[in-house]
Amino acid sequence: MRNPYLPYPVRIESIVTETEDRNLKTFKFVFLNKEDEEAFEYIPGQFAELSVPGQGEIPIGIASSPTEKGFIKFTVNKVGRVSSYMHNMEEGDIMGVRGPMGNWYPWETLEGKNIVIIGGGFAFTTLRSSIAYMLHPGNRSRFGKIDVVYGARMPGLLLYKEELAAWEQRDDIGMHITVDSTDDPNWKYNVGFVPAVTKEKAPSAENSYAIICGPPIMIKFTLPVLTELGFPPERIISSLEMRMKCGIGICGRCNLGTEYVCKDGPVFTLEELSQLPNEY
Amino acid sequence: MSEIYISKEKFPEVVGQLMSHGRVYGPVFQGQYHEFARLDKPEDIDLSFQNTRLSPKDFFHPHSERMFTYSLAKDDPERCILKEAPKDYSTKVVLGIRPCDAKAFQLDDRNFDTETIKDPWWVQRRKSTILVGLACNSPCSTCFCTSMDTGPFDASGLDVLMVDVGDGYVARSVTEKGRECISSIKGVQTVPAQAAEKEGQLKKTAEESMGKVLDMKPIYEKKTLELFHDPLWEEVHFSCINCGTCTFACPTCWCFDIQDEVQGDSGDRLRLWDSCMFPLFTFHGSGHNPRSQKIQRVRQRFMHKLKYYPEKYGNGPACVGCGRCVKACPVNIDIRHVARLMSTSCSCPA
Amino acid sequence: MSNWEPKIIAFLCNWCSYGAADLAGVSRMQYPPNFRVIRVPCTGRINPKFILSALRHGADGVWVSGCHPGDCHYIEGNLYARRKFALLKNLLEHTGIEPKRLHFSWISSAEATKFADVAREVIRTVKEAGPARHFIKKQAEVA
Amino acid sequence: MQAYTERIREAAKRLLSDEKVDVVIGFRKGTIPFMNEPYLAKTPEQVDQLVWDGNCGVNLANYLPRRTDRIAVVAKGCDSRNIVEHIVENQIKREQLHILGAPCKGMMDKRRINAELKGREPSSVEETGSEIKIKGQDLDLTLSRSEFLQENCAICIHRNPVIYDDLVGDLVEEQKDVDRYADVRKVEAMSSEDKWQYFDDLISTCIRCYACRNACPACYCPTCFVDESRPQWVGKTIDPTDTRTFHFLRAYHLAGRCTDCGACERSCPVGIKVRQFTKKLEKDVKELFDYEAGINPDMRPALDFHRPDDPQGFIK
Repeated sequence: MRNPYLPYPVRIESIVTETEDRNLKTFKFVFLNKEDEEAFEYIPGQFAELSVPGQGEIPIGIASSPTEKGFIKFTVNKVGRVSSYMHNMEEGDIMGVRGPMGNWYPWETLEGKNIVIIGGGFAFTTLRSSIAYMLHPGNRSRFGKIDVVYGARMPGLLLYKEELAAWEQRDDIGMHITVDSTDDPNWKYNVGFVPAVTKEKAPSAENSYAIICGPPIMIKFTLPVLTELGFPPERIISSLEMRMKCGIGICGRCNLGTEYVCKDGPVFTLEELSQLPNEY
Repeated sequence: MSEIYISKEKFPEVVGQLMSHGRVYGPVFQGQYHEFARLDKPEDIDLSFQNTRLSPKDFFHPHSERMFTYSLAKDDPERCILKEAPKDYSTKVVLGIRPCDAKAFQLDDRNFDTETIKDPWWVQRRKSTILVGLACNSPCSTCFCTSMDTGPFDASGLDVLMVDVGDGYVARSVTEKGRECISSIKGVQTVPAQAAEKEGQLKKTAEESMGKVLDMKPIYEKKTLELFHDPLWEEVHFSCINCGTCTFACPTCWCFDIQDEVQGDSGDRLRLWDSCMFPLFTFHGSGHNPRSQKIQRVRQRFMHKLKYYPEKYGNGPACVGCGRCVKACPVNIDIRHVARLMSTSCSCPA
Repeated sequence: MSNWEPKIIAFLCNWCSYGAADLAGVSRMQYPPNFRVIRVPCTGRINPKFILSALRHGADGVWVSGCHPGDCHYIEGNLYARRKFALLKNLLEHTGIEPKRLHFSWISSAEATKFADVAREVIRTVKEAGPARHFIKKQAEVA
Repeated sequence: MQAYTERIREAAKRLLSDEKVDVVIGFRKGTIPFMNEPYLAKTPEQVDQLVWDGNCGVNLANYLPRRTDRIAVVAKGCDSRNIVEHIVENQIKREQLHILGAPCKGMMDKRRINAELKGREPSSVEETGSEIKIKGQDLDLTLSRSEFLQENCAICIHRNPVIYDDLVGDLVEEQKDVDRYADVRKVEAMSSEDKWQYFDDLISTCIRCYACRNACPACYCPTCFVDESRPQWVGKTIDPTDTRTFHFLRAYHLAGRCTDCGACERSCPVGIKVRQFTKKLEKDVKELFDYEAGINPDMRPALDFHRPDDPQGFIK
């Protein structure tokens, strides 16, 4: 059995600065060994440990979709030691990726359902993976209506702008992009907080599941809106963040009641979360 | 199963035989306390101990260990590629380990050695180690193993169980590994009838002297969130100073940290014991800390041991009643007291 | 060992000793190049962690130089530092670091000659102590 | 000792029922011999759990920083000095505190007593003025109290609280002619190499649990240097250099602040004599700057103060 702590070596293929404040960069990795790429079989909603020799490892949601072959993508916010170091790395540099880890959005359950995706700020990464996955020609017919509410504080802080624009043009996905505020006269999308926009667009709860990721304050105010729209807790899905080290349910730090967020999560329904201690 | 009798005169020679096959570890008296150490000569072992000051978990999960090494040299074609650090997995005999400590490893196996994920270092060390235990004829006043699904004569975590019957030891194999170990020993007797009888008496006396001081059943039966929100933690947490002593002394506490260290052009990835008592344990890069308060961390430790673990795995508490935390805690937080509060606490509405 | 040259970390105050080093250089005064200079805004800014860090990185000697008492750019930074270093030096020596490795001086920006003199003196004493043996962080000694 | 207990309870009850304070911090009887547990009493009923004896070695000043309520706290000489330190360092306000001064004749060293018991378990322990009577199965032992004091207590010269609102016992005579630094001088006389070896041996069993740091009332930094990651000053494994760095910097951080209360040594699970680091600093602070930590709330700490004539013989 392969040592689960040993990362697959990868090369940084490209680095894209996503936001105006330059705090978010998207790293595209290619595996040095072809067999590693095959072994790294993932499902949207999973994450991986990005491993920088000499600095450490950080758990980051996978932003690419398994339908996109030949590379994996991660969007990294500059906060601590490893992520700050990564922001100074260059294309061509070698580092490691360990994973995929954790569970995923319940795609089998979601089949045939309408999907409402609600995201805020930089928590949009695995949601991006999910959207790309669902929109793939081989998958689109498996799902009903898709609605996306995605908000950021201002236009410059939205991730994946080109893709957002492309999705806007499609008629098989309802995009509701919003910003908290803007002074850009050419801004053609919504202005307002995510909960308010969700309420306004009022996606139907019938035969629907909601996937919600974002800052705690956004989640706190959006949940009542979803409840009002008729989403029961078992059909509201979220993904938790925790400090992690091993990522494989051994080192103990992401323990939450009987669960390890890294192995049994990070994806939980609201119903499941209500049974767990609220230490997240 | 095989069994032998080793008289006390013969014992050093038997230790010598084991030493000639490989590494042998045992309790060694070090000034004021006993600690497990590699035996240089058979006489080093001192089985007249109650228990070692620190738990022997170091055998399988060392405080600090090198996981990988790597080069950061600019011109190294293998730059930034992690390599497994070499380890010595030759056979190791641990002589005189207490049943509770051996049981602790079994509990930790559920964490390190699962069907889907195996911790390579733990698994290989477990495989290459033979645990020859020594039953406790006179448990300490801080011991409460009988309340924690194990006992002073519990052989379940061992490969061989030895019992001191006065003028010698009765050794019985528990596993195939243990049977092989015993049968390799030369020039020993079969177990005399009176020794076997004595053994039974000793077991009875030891277990009876401890009684059952705790009832875990109410804790299992209570709802997790009910215990989590119980006001008892207010009382329990006050005196805690959030040092990691209890977790470091504990035979079942396995949590660890992973750190990178670089010297010049070469680096190590290391893992080391960590503790849920430290605020940094759960501190997010963003600055958010889900367990920023002392009360949350204290609750986490006890809940994990006595509620979350048994609920997750269904094989009893993640505590073997060795009493080390009771003895080592600088402020006298006593897990027996906490467990009692947990099992008797009222279920007042939050 | 004959061609061994000590590595010495010099923490120099920006307002005085650093200037003195500069002036000594401009004035073509000779002193051996064994120093790695770290410019600090004041000796009061030097956290003992910095000195430990120098030793951990294998420095054979550490030299801290700041303004004469009364001349501190920040009025009294060097006076706090004086107390701090008295205790630090004593504790380092008490725990086994040879006194010859730790040096402190007051050198104003005009005292280029003193700078060169003290520099030679520091090197000479650190040489006597020989290559650093303690506190050097190497690959972790672990399992 | 019983008299102390009664007076502590009486004062605590009075202060709580008169609503002079919100909580009382003291000790309750421990669950094992030679241990008591720090206890927070919030109601007059809880006060009956408070006790006092020779096992109250934990420094209660450790429980004060960041509290916002009004607190009555039982304070031995060392506790009171650390309270003064907290006041000087703005960790607690004097107005918040009602200090119940407990003149102290030294706390018992459970480690040495336990070693003396050689594995035998006491069923009862009785303290008289100068003796400790220990009884149990095949155990009937009388120890001289003064020989089994914590090492710092044996050389303590501030047994009486330096600051208090009430006393729970009569002031005791301070120890005179105590040689506080015999051990430090012994090390001072060694060669550098021997000194290095001495401290290497001293900390060789350290397991980096940080009990010494956390037990110390003066260690309250929100982020300890050990936990800093950018830069990371010290590795976290039990590598000897890293362990040494931790102990060195921990001690240095207490320069001019350590009251030699012994909390660090008392809490160490592997019995390291960590005071050997801090005592040198304490001795130097006294000799060089004529300062003793936690004696006078109106004096600035040694390293937050300077005099024109501070020693500078070591500076070129």
